[in-house]
Formats: sequence, C-alpha cells, structure tokens
Amino acid sequence: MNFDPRYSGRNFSSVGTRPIRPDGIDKVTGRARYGADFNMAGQLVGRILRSPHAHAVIKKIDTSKAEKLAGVKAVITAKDLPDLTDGDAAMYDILDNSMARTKALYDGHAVAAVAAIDARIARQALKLIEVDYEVLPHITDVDEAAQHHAPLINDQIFTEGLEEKPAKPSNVTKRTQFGHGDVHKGFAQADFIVERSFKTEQTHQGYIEPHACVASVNPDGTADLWVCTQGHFVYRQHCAQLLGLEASKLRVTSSEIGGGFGGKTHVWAEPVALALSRKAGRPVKLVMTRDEVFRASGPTSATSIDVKIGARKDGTITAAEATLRYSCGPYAGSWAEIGAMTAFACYNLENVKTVGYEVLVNRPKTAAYRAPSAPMAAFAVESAVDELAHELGMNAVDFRIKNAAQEGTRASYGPVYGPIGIGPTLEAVKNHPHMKAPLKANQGRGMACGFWFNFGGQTCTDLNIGMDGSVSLAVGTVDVGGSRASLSLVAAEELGIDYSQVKAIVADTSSLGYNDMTDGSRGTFSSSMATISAARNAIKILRDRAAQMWDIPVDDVVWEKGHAIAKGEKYGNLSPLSLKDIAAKSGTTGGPIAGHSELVADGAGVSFATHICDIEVDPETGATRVIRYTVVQDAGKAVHPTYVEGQYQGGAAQGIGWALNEEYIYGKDGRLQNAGFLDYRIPVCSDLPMIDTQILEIPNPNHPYGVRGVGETSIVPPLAAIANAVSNAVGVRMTHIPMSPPRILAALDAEREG
Amino acid sequence: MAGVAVSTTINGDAVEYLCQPDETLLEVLRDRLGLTGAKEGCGTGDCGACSVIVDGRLVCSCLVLGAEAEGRKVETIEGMAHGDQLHPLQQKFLEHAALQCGICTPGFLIAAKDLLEKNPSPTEEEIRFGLAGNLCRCTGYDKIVRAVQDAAEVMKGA
Amino acid sequence: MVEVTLWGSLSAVAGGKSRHDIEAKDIRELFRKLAEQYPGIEPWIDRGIAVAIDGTIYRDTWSKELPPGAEIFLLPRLAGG
Amino acid sequence: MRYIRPLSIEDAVGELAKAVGPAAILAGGSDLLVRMKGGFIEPELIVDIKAISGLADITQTADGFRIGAAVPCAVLGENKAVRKAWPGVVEAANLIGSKQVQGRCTITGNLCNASPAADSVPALVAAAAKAVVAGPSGKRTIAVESVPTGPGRTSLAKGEIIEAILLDKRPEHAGDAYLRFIPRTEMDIAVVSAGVNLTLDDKGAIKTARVALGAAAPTVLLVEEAGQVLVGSRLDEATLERLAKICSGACRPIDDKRGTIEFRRKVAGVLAQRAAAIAYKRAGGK
Repeated sequence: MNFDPRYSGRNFSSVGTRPIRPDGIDKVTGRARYGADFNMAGQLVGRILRSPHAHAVIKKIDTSKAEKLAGVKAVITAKDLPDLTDGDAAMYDILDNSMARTKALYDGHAVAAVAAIDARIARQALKLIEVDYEVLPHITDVDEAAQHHAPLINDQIFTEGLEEKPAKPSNVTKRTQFGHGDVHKGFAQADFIVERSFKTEQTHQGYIEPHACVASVNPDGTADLWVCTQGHFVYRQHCAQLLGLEASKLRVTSSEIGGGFGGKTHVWAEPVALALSRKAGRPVKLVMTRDEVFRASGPTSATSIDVKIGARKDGTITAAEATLRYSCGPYAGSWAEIGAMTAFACYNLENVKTVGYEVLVNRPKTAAYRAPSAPMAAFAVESAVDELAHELGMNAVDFRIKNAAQEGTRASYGPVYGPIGIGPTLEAVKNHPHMKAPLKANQGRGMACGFWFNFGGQTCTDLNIGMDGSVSLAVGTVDVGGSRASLSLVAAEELGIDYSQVKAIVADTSSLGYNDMTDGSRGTFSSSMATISAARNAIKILRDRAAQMWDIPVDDVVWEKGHAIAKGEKYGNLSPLSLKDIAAKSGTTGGPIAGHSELVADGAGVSFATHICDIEVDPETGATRVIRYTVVQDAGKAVHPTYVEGQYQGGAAQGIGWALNEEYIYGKDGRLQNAGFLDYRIPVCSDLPMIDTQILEIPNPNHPYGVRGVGETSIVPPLAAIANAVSNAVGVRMTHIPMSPPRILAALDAEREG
Repeated sequence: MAGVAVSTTINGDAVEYLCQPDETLLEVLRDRLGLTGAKEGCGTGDCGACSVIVDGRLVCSCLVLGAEAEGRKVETIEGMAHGDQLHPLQQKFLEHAALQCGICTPGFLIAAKDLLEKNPSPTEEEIRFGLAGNLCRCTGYDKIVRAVQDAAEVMKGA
Repeated sequence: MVEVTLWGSLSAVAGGKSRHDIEAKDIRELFRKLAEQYPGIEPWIDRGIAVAIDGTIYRDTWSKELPPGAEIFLLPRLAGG
Repeated sequence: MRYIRPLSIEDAVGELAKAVGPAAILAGGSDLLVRMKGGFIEPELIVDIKAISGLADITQTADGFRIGAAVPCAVLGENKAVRKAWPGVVEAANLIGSKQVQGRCTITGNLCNASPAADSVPALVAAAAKAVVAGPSGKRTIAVESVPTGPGRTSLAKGEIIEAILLDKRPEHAGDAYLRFIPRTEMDIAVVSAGVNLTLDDKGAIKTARVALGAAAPTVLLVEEAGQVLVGSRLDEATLERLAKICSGACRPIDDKRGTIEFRRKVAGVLAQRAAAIAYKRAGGK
C-alpha cells in the first residue's frame, strides 16, 4: 500500500491521444463475441415462463406435461433455487426476482423455466406448464402506490426512517433526508418563491444486446458461466451464493457487452441458466427476447417530485427544498435516496432540505441507469431554477453562476467540496457561441446543469511483460465503452513505451483477483489507478534487472521514457537499456517480469456538466425536433478524448430520448403495453443533430493523472435542458417527462383555453 | 415439421443447408452456419442489428425466412473486408470511434455500405434517414455519421 | 477527536443527533465506536456507509486516517449505472 | 408446418384453398414474421408468392399502373413513372418501416395486414386504387377500401390472394399527398395520418377530391364530406378550416400507447390541411 494516488501535474505523451481501440477490429468484422455468440458442446436452449399478471399468488405450478415432452431435458421452478441467502435481504430480492417464489410481483416475473434441445421445443414446453394464479389487486403508479389505501405489495415492509416505527405496513419502504440550515428561515428571507410538482415516467436502459449467457455446471461442483455483464466478479458472487457453489469453482467470463448502462449490474436469468444446467447435466444457453428485456429487466424509477426554491431580488437562493418519490419495482431500493442527494448538488445553499421516499409498485425491479436517480431530480430542480431566474428577470446562466457550488461549498448532501467543475462549465456555456446563435419562430433554447458522484472501488490488475518487450494488461473491469484503449494508454504512459506495444484484455474471474463491477463511472478511474500502480511495480523490477545486467546498485538506476538509465557520471559508458532489451534478458535475470496491483480506488472526483439545447416545436401537433445540442463537462483528465466525447454524446442522446419519447406504458390490467423498440421509442439517427462537446479538465486531486469518471454525468442535464427549451419555445412550463407530442399539445391547448 | 433444403450463396461462397420452414435467415446464419456477426437485438425488424444484403437489397435477416434464401446472394458483415483489407467504412468506424459497445456495428456497417452503394455522396440528412433503421444506444450517432461521411469521401477518391 | 456529521436518516438511529465528537484515528475505528455507542447503526454499516473526508468520498478504504480537524461526513453507499 | 413457393397464381390459390390448418401468404414478410415470432399466429402452411410470374412487376397499362403484390416498396419508390403520377402513394409506401423493411414490404401486404394505421392505405384509398383479387372462383377487381374490415381482418375469402394493386392514369392537373404523425422522425407506426388526392380544373379550382384518414377508426376512413368541401375551392383558409373540422369530426379514434383520442382528432385535421396543400401544389394549384 505504498502507492501514492495523489495528482501530480505532468506532461503526457500517450494519455490524451486518440489511437484506435484494441478491440476495434473484431467489432467491425463481426468477430467480437457477445453474450449470445458463444456455444458449448451439447448445449441446450433455456427459456423462461413469465407471469402475465401484475400481482398474483402462485398457488400451484404443474410442470409434468412439459417434462414429458420429447426433447425437454429440465424444467425448474423456485423449488430448484432454494433460499440460501441467509438473511441477506438484497440477495433474497435478487433471488426472488430471478424466479418468483410465492407471488408474481409484476407482468413478466419469471415463474418457471425449461431447457430443451432446441428453441421450438423449449417454447412448446413453456405452453405445457400450468400455473394456477390467484390474481391480486395491483398498483403501478408511484403516487397511488404511496397512498394508505393502495394494495400492499409486501405486507412485511414497514416504512424505515420515520421517527416512530409505523404500526401498519406500507408500500413506502424508506424515508431519507438530507440537507442543512433552516429552510423555513430561508424561505422567509426570499423575495420570490417557485413551487412546482413534476413527474417522470419509467424508462429502460435500452441496451441493444439482450441479456444472454451460457451456463455449464459439472457434477463435481465446478461451473462455467459465459455472460454479458458489467461485473463478472459480482455475477460470480451472486450466482455462487444463490446456487450454493464455491466462488472459486465458478469461472465467469465476461463476453463483449452490448451495452449495459447500469442494467447489467446484477444477475437476472443467470442463476436460472445455472440451475437448468445443473438439473439437465448439460450446458444451457439462455438469451432473453427483446420483449423479456423490457418486461423483466432493467428499468429506472418513475418519479414524482415537489420542488420549492426561494431567492432574494439580487439572485441569491435563500432556501431550497424537495420531496422525491421514486418507484423501486416490487423490491426495496435506495433510489429516492440518491435523488435526494443529487438534487441540489450543483448549488451553494445556506438552507436546503431534501426528503426521499422509496415506493414499491408492480413493475420490474428498478435497476441502475446511468447516474441512477439523478436525471429526474435534476429535471425538477433545474426546471424550477429556470423558472425562478425568469421571475427574477435574470439570465438563466448568470443566475446559476451566482449560486453555483465551488471549492469549499458544503454540498447539499453533506460534505464540503474540493476543486470542482460546476462554475467552469457554466462559464464555458456562458461564452459558448451556441448561447448567442439566433433562434427562429417556434424554437426555444434551454440549458441545465447536472451532477454525479463517480465511484471508485476494489480493483485488481496484472501487467505482464513478454520476452519481446510487449505488454499485456489484464484488467477486471468490464470494458463498456473503450476502456481497454484508455488503460493501454495509461500503461504506455507510465512505462514510457508506445501504445502499440500494449494490449489490454478483460480477464475472467479465475485469472485475476476480485474487481467491483463497471458502474458509477469507475471503470477508467479505478483500473487506470491500478494500472499505474502495476506499471510502477513492474518498473521497480525492470530497474532491478537492469542493475543486474549492468552489475551496479539498483539505486543508481532510474526509469525514464521507457528506458533504464544508469545515473551518475561514473556510468557514462553505459547506454540506456530499453524495456525491450531488459525483457529479452529476463530469462536469465530472474524470470518473467510483471507488475501487479490490488487496491481500493477511492477518492473519485465528483463531476459536473452543463448542457445547452435548442428545440423546435410544431404548435399544431406538439412535435419536437432537437435543432442543436452542446455538452460541456469536466473530465478531470480525458485519457482518450474521443471516447470521452463518445460518453458525453451517448449520455446526451439517452437523455434526449428520455425527455421526449421514452416511457413504460402500462394498461389498466397492469401489463406493459410497449415491450419492444417499435413503441418504446429510443432516438433514431434522424432524430438527432450532431452533439457538440467541450471537455474541461479540472484535475481530480485523488488520481495520479487527475482522472474523474466521465460515463454518467452526461445523462443528468438533458431532461431539464430540453424541458427548459420546450418551455421557452411554447411559453408553457412542461412538468411531465417524457414531453411526448400528445402531452405538449395538451399543455398548449390548456394554455390557449385557459 | 418438414425441413427445407436450401442452396444459396453467402459472401460469394456456395452454401447448402437444411432449415425449418419458420426458421429465420438470422437463425440460420447464427445457429447453423456460425456466422454470428449479425446480431439479434429485437427479432422484429426494429433495431437493424441483424442487417444483411440479399440480392442487393438491405434487409433485416430476422424478417427473412431461411427458406427464402434459395438461389439468392447473401452478404453479411463477415464478407465485408477483402482478405486483410478492411472496407473503408470499417476503417473509418475505427478511426472515428464510431462504436462503443459495438453490438450495433455490424448492422450499421452493412446498412452504410448499402447506402453508399446507392448514393455515393449523401448529405448528412440522407445519412441520418438512411441509417434510421439501425439503433445505437451508445454513441448518439454523431461519430457514426462522421465516419460514414469520411468513408464516402475516401470511396469517391478511390 | 474528530467531529463527525451523519446524514439525516442515520442521525435518527444515533440519538437524533447529526453531530458527534468521536475519538478515532481511522474509518474502521470510527465505525466501531459509533456501533458501540449506537447499536442501531450496525445494520447501516453492514449495508454500506461511505465516509467523506474533507470532501473526498471513501467507500471501502477503512484504513483511511482521519486527520485532526478534518471535515468528516457519513453518507449512504450508493449504486451506480 | 410447410413452406411452399408456387410458380403460378393458380397453384398458390389452389394450395391456399385446400389448406387444412391456418395458412399465411408470404410476400415481404415484415408483418407475418413479426406475428409468428410473437406467437400470434402459427401457420400450418406458408405460401411464398414471390416466385409467381408477374407478381414482382410494375407494369404501365393504358389505364394506369399495375403494381404486383410482391413488389417491395423500395422498388416502387425507384419507379420514376409511378412516382411522377402518384407521389403521395409512393411517399406513403416509402414511409413503411426502415430501409431494411422497405427492401421487403409491399403495399399489398400493407393493405392485407389490415392495420388501421397502415401507411400506404390512406394514400391508396384517396387515390381510388383497386385491388385485383384472384381466388378459387376466378378474378375480381375491388376498391382497396373494401379490403380491410377491421383491425387485422379483411374481406378476402379462403383461397383468395390480392395479386396486384391498380392505380389510374393521371389526368392533367392532378396531385396527391400523404402525411402521417409519428413522435420520432422514422420507425414509428402512424399515430394518425391523412391522404389527399385532388384534380383541378383549368382555372386551378379543385374539380375532384378524395380524403382518407389513417389510425382514426378501426379501418382507414374515406371521408367523403371532406372531399366535397374541397371541390370548387382553391384551398382558401376558410375551406381548410372546414376541412380540418370535418376530418376531426369524422375520426372515431381510441386512446392507446401511441396517442390519445383528443390528439388524434386534432392532428387528423392538421394533417389533412397540410396534405391538401401539398397535393394542391403538386396538381399545379397556386
């Protein structure tokens, strides 16, 4: 633990360049292998039977007919996945979500599964499984579910976090509170107060690759799992625990991942595939259909948020308050809590209070989605901030600059900020040509800010130097958006060699120590720290080997620009030894040369972004069109700027979809109406303009290169930026996301009539 | 269910297979022929990840029956490069980082190839509408459009 | 001695007080002493508490020292996407 | 399940007529395969009509155009003569699905799928297109609007196949147009749509007019009153107002995942106005 993670200013030679990614060629030739692209000898096809009811007691499941169908090799129900969670409530929820135990809790909840010799027989077998349901009243709306009279989803849950333990169970699982100061006092000092309620509908991460895995359990208790995941080590722990396997005997290999965005951070069908394989005695491939992906994986919370902000005439915010209700699906979560923490994180507030309520509904288990919970809170807060600026007669950017948090500000969620980028992003936006570009009729401009914490976490990396001087870097954080390129750059930088000499791979769970998953924008931050540490460890060995080759004390050897250099005039005749030279002799100087690193990458730097958006609205139809979009975000240090831009653009595009058209639509029967890409409308190419980006680099003091996470913050501002743009275009404040054409037209008609 | 015997041409090679009457071309390519470059993102023609070209027409292979390929010429991502020479679109996708997770990439490349063959000098709008049948959730399409624009320039010069 | 601030919900299980003076040299000792004083905190620690030291958030480094006079703030450990 | 590819329409009709279980006609397959995948139909027999001679052809006749049932919309869109004569029909056909779907889907399939939201159908109805039906008892020619009878249901009898769609030859001063509303710019099913077909007299006044609405009722609606209100006008503002009002009033829409009753009513009128303006301009009106 003598690794020093502190930032030290330096000139980079590799970091900050834009080389081609190491996994690129496989991906443009179709050779890259994703979850569904892998097969094993004797493999069966797994399929899952799902509840057609939003809420129902499972009275009886008769699988006998399915078992008798020729070609069916295993049929399982919850009985085949006994509860081994030992009081671990979060794992129990994951187990119950994988296979319903006593109740189906949402439309699409798994109730049984089959493994058969082909997909046709498997589908046929599902039809032969008879499930006797007792249908219960259901609830899918977050506000209605929080009411006292709402049907109870789990009668064992009593609201946590209240002053007194409640006497009756509730769908509200938890109340959380953040803030400081005295908001009553603050509002009393305000000259202007804006108070509004907002709603956002549930969205899905919308990764193009459905969940897919191949599971193989052997009679000796060893097992293999090939799977698309954001964290194969986490999947190993989950699966080992749920199936009673020894973790070290379950090897999990992460395939290439076709998008995750938070949706592949815990197991869904993988325990089912393993249980099927165990019962059938053969490998089982289980791939979700798109319909299953929407009905039974992923989605984010639907929310209902009340915001109140007051300011003095001079533009100083005196108090800010928010109450946030987030849906969790049928299992307890901490989604409103994150919303409550992030809501006012951009501002320097003397008096602030946020309260979050977690609400159970008969919808799929809420999963993380890129800066989970932050976009909805930012939508509500940034809409109200914009409105308050209008009431004050202040420019929306200037108003935010006046109230922006800075180094030393107490964050609304508690701690005091170090060096942060909200002020600089706002200044950059103020000076951006986009802000001055003229607008035409029916067009409006909006801007908004966003915040995300960024995470670090447990990380383990191996750096092996081949005898030819090439470097293989084995990391344990799944590459979701180009991190193998970034980490190769970091290794090259630290070793002082060329990028082309480094090849990074994602190692399986048996080849490397534990790694937390790629979430919270931690992939590049954490693994680059471990890579730097591993490279520095390797350099120690390289220096030692050079010293041996020269037969001089190792303390006289320094490492510069990829070479060992003998320090001092007495060694004037010793020409530097390159990494290649030393590697070539490694067999006789002590064997293989490697650097390893196991660390907890902590101290991730918080990240801020400000977005600008121009929207055109057709006042006769409510149709919207994004005309121009600009992202300004602090990266700390952009290791591979092209992929940083890609993260900014991708997050903005997802936010645009969320703001305008994406939503889960449930029928009165509690069934999902739009479980496909036809009617769950993610943006298509022709919906979007080019997305301009501006990368700011305010170094994170807790990373040697100043790196912060960049993956998530970009999805936080768009909902609000677009809502502000639409509101400015049509002159009506939009308070319900998505702002689909029917909602915009209805708002316009209400305004015209009233 | 009676199997259908099919003789077809895939990426220039004569191929024969037996498939079920309701089996899609995508299933045949992936599960029978080991050509897993075409991906199933939806199975309903909404995402374009399974795009292939059949007799010069861009199609979703999930919406074509394997039996329909009889006597046709099928082009897939596996046949896009010539030997070790990448197609200019493949090269430009790499240079522009027009992919993040890469699952949509084979479909985009096939669709873009079809687009440029029919329209060698597309405007940005023509590219955007031409590729609207291919969903990408990672990139926001910006770098994809730029890569196609750049490839079009290169291909015109070639 | 360090002054530790707990977030709203956690203070509810710590005698309703958000500020506590505690003699602790690192995060591990801080958690231990808090749990001794307020047993209700224990399940929260098990579920995960992050510690902000002068604004930098630590989630797993329990050996992290708490410098005298530092600003110590306890936060829930979060999920990301 | 059997898959067959007959070479003549007679064989196809014969196979369909004698089929015992559910049978399906496969042209482009862009609806059929989706319904099979979803388990909504499990045909015993799939009759691929693409090898039947003449079905993949567009022919220009003395009376107009004959568009074979297996002509993909992409091919239709590449036909300059049809595009010039019936731009509204062609633009409607070219709005169905993506480029990938365009390479497969057909206007005949679009018609027979009998979705009230089918893109090409309002344009075909406005164009007074006809369908040539081949069946066990011979051939007949019917108006396209008589084909769909409700969502997913048609008036075709067992064994009957539509082998072609007929479009009339265009007189001087004629124009048609089709507009649909979708939330995105591509890939969506029409929330509501309008097709307008006009002919003008020598002075630029509207001589004949047909207006059809999509996704506004269980089947595509031919709004005769809307056509009547246009006749004699030069599309002045008052006429357009009345057109919108009539179209909105004629709608019998539903609330669903794609739109609300109010939205569809209102936007049906807006689209009818806009499509009329385009058709009028195409017909040479000013």
